[in-house]
Amino acid sequence: MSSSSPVTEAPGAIPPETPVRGRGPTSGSIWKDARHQLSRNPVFVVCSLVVLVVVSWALFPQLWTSLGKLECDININRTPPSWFPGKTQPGYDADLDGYVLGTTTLGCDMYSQIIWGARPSIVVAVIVTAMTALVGTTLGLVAGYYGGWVDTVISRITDIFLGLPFLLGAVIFLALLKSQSIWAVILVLVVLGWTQMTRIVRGTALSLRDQDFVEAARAMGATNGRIILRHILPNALAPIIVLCTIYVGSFIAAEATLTFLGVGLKPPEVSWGITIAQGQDFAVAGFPHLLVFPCIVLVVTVLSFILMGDALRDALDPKGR
Amino acid sequence: MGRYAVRRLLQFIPVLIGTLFLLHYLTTLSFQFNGNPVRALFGDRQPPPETIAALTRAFGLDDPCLSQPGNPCVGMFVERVGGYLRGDFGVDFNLQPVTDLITRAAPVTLRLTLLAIVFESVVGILAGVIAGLRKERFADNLVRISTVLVISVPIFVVGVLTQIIFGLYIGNWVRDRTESETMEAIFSISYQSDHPWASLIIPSMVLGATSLGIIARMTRTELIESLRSDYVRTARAKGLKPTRIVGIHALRNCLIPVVTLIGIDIGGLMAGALITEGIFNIPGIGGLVFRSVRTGETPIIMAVVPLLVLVYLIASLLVDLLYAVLDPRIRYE
Amino acid sequence: MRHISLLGIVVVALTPMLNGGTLMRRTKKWLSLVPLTLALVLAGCSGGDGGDEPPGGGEPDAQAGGAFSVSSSEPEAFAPTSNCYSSDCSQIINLVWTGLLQVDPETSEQQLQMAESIESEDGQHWTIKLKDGFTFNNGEPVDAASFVRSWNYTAYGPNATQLGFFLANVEGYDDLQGEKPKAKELSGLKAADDLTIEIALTKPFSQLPLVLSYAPLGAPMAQACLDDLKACNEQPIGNGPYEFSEPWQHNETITLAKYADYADQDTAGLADEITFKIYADLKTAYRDFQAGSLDIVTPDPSQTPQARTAYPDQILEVDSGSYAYFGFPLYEEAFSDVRIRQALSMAIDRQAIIDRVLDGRFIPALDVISPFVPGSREDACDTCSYDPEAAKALFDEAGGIPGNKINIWFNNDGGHEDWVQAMAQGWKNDLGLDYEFKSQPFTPYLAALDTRSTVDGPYRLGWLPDYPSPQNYLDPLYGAGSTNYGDWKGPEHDQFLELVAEGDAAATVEEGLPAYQAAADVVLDNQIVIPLWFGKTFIVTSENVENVEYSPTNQLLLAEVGVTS
Amino acid sequence: MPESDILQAGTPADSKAVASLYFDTTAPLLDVQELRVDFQTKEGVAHAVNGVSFTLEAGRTLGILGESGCGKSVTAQAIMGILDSPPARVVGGKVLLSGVDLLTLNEDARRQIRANRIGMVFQDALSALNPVFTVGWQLGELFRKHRDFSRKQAKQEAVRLLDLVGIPAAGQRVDDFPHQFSGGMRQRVMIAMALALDPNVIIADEPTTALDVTVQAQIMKLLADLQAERNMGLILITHDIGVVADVADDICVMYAGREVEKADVYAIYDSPAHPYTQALLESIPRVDMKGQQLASIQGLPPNLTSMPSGCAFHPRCRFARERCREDTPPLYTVTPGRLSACHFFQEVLDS
Repeated sequence: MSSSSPVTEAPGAIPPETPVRGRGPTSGSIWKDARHQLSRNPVFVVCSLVVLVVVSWALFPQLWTSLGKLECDININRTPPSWFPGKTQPGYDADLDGYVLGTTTLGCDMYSQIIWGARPSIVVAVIVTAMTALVGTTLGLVAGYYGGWVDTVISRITDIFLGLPFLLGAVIFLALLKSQSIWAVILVLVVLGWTQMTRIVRGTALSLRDQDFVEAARAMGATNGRIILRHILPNALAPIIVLCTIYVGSFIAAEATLTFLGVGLKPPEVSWGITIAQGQDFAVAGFPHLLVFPCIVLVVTVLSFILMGDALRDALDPKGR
Repeated sequence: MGRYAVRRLLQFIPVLIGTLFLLHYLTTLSFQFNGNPVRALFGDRQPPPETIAALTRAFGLDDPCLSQPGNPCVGMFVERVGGYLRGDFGVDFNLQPVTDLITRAAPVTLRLTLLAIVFESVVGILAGVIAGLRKERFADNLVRISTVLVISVPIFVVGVLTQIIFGLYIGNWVRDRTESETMEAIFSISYQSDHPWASLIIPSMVLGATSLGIIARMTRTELIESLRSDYVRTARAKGLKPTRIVGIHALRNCLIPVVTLIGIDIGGLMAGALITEGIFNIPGIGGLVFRSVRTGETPIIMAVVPLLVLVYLIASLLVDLLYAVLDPRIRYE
Repeated sequence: MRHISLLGIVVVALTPMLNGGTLMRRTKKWLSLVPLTLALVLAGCSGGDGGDEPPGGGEPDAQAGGAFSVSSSEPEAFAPTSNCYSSDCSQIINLVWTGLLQVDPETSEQQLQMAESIESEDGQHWTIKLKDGFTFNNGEPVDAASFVRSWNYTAYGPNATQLGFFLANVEGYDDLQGEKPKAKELSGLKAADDLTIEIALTKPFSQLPLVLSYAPLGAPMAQACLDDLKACNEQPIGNGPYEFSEPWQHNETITLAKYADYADQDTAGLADEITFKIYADLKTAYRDFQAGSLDIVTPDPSQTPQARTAYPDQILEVDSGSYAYFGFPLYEEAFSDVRIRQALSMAIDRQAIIDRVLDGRFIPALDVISPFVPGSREDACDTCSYDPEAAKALFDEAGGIPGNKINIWFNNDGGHEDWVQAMAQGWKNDLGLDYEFKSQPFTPYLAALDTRSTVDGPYRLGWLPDYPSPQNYLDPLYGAGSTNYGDWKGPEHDQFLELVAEGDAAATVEEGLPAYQAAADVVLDNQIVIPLWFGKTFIVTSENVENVEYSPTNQLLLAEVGVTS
Repeated sequence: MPESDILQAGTPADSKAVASLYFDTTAPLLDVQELRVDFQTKEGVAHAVNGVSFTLEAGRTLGILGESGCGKSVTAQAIMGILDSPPARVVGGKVLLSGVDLLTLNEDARRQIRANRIGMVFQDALSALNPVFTVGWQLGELFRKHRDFSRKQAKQEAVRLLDLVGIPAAGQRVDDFPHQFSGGMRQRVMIAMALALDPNVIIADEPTTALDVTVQAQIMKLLADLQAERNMGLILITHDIGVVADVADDICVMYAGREVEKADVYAIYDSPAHPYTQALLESIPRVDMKGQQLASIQGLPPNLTSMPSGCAFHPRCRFARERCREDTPPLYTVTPGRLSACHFFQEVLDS
């Protein structure tokens, strides 16, 4: 688990080596109980609301701001909102109307930049998470269920990618790709991100493979494919879903970090990572609002996803009651 | 266990060769599609072709297959690996042997990693224990929220803020009040080669922050589970002191997955130091690789990254072996 | 981005900085090379703005002794010195080695150092007599052989030195090239006796002394150094006013102390010790400065506003001669209409971008020739001032751009994003033009430019002149040279070439100026490029040091820096 | 309380000696009076133990009988003072050990009572033993922490104890880990651990549940022998009425946190005075009733947070009438020393 990489880390709440406890066949009641428990968990409710709001920014930014994606005026750049505490640098102390969060390095409205920036950040995180889950689950199930040489090959390949330090790997891949579109970032994050999911699902599949209900299905002549899909997968689903919520959060942070390193998304795309990366140099040299607002949004969003994952895990873990 | 270790060690070979080839192919493709990085050394102006040729040759980038897009240059790869076996890892664009660069950078990164591991383990486990013992109370919530916070705030923000707060504000305050060079080094802005440990303390805290959060959360979860376990109840029935029950009986069991996590983290920390090293001007491995990626100094990428993979592999092997030591129920055949 | 100027070369090394570096990061010093053409082009180039520095020559009134520290980047190499190409590196070479001659910072006259005389009858055969009594740090005498040794090493192809081609006009150079060269030594180079060097060139070249004044090229090499280059690289053996007091601490520090046996008291340094602290990121260096552990620092551009507020009296800001512009792919139909090019130029609010995004570290370009050199004018470009209405009118008149969208090309590892975006945003606001960034690292970017067909939109380039002549802002950029990436050709181009040639043929620079200016007008009238701005260097000094000066050739004069108690 | 103060002052090594000064040897060995334990749950307060009283004399064995969830284990843990609180809380009653009320002692004093005076054998020895330490270490720990023995001495003691409980080759097995023992052997280790410091009382909580029948008998015999040999009081908690029959002197039947019948073992087996006891007895397979339908108790134990009104057993009771729904039956004295919490105990006796 690499400390530098937000992606490999945050999910570390569930360590790769943690043996996943085999559960009996999933009954509807686990999910029903979980739903019941979650709906009464204030943390989960608040976090879901945050996520909903952010997702609505990503889907319908126009609902939240009347300004276009890049309506900027560099003559008022880096100006903090009038209510913002602290001393302002001379020349940047204009008393702006209508800029509740001030302006960015390039003189765009910080508020609308944050709204518009949600889409790439969320799109990257969601697509990468989905792809990672797909690839990781498939390989993990196959490796864990079949074992033998299939497992060995998949595990060794996993080792190669796990051993590649996440950030360095991303920097290398993105530098070599030389394209820095949103798709390149997604591709690289998936290429480097599938390993953990694979290991965890493999562990689950491994522990489920020899359980009685699987043996029973096998005895009744079910094909391997059917056993994997109908018996193993449903039982592995809970940890996968929990991991996914954590992944979404950490991929949002990963996008920001890559952008900071200069290998992530690029203007004129608007993303939180770009806003933070563009603002952070100046932020620590006298323009704190450039960092404060986008960071708060980023942190609250990531936090919401991770806490949601936590709550989900607690709800799905029968031992936690 | 010996045979198990040997088998695992043997499995390193395909993984390492795989890593090397992956990197080789990526850098080859980059050369083929992006052009000769030597050219960029001279910027806008076109130097005489023989100069480019001489430099390209000196850097070992003169293989004709590099001008055939898509060609994986297997011959070149074999040659390279052969060179590695002879201890020849090539030179960088300043004609410095890559081995020199690594021997200079590795100890620094190693120190940083060590400090980070000590920091994240001690503080992380402590925070996790406090949270676990005070489940759902203030201390627990504080630890939970703050650990998620360090996980979710981008490391570069944490790093720069730490540098400014500790290095500049607190640092200036300290410098006004102490003559102690060690204290000054601890609160210095950047790495001081005269104080190779002290000046790495604060950077190591930044580096370890993310893992600290994970370790704390994991310790907490494991401890809560452990405290509910039968053997802790037995320990209580044995009339042991609470400190002993938690510190020996419960914690010893929780530590198994936590140690795993820390072990796997070693590899990640060494490379993950990239951003921390950049912020605190620490001349370590992360910066070296980052530079080489930017300039296209293939020999550095090709030597350092597999090295990091190797560190990761060794760390995870050690962890697995340690696992067996910590948990007597596990046996490796 | 590190702009590193070699004689005739702008080496833009890829940024070692984490955050992609920043525009014109290391533009501050022209190398010692600059003098080269100073003299070439003239005598009267009173330089850029030397400002009101103390009267020239000897020692200023700063006191001797003490120690100070300077921020630096990791140098490339010291053995051989000819692998040293960054300005930070040659800054150190200037202190540790003394070459044959230097160009006086104030008077721009050649000052002989190691050389007793440098003479040639025909400009092709040169005889250099050396002064006696100079020694290397290890006691070896600085003799003719030490220079010959250095240049032979530099020129030898397989040694792959960065500066080897500077000696391309020495007889026998070609025999030293290739994978298996025919010879190991330049046939045109001879140590006639201990103190006499004879150089034979392939053709007359009157500026040879100036080339040799470039420290990394002109530094002699001790035999002990050649015997063990590796050791010499770590603990260089020089002959200059300072020497390494401890081996090179890579990526950490380089500490220089005064060389006790330095024979020339006129050029000896003031401070006892100079420490170069090596940073990968300028931002850290500036914070170290804030914490009081550095004396001379170049802040990151983002730190400029804060530095201006915090240290208003400790800032040194000097024109650097660097020049930023956008070129047009003239082979593209969309940019073939001059009105489009003019409209784009006029829709850039240069002053606003400089003030708001670049923190006043540049001056708007109203000419393609920097005010740093003679011949620059303040009203050469009519279409380089911000005039959104006129721009829009012109743009519409020309029928706009097909698809109403352009691709903007620049390298993304030089910290150009912000201002390029500000510029592009201006186009969008004023011309309604959509844009997309085609940014990539420097290597593929140059490769794309080299094809002269891939790039399909305005492309960013920067220029750091090799010598302060208007000619250097013209011919290498639009001439038959290599950076005419836009493939400018046709009658106007021919006219341009003729005018430059006319200027080159003039007897003096002054006489050539009208021709150069006319050539510049051809460029501007046709808006072959969009001139953006000229750079300034910006350093902050602590109260611990005094007499921190730039030479008119834009070099920090470290040997003259004094330390206040 | 003076006792507790002095107990507190004692060091681990001499605590037993100090504490014993204040123990009244004439008082009953263990006298539990009206013990009440509540659990705080999300659904509300659960009264897990609802006024349990019993007395245990030295050398005697008390069997506590009941279905799972009836409060047996909670009672035992409340006596030991090892309940998790929260959620559990002792809300009333006394636990007198030789006259000293344990519930009023401070935590440190209680801690020293454990193992020194009351030992406990747990149900599932595999999970009750710490998996990562050797059994020798876990046994020795008692001596090292309570008696200040050296590691070497402690190990010798551990070997002696293992030998005592009948583990073959004790000298070698002492360095084995719990998972390396068979189920029966593990349970012997548990017993050794409970015995280690020579306690006056041993509480065995379902000591044989997870074992097969032959091993069960061995373990019960071991417990009985040791108890007789050392004249200890033994509390045997079980849901299996067959297990206690041979060993126990007295039986206390619990239902829904209350004792419903208390009597000596012969009386109970002879003629139960409570319908629940009766039902329990009927549910054991007996050789002499081979071929007949085996009776089982209808329904489930009640939810502790919403106890039925009146007699908690009435929804499952075949003798239940209107009165049972309204009046909570007190403990009627059936015969001297024999108690039953049933309004209609006579009817039950007669049936």
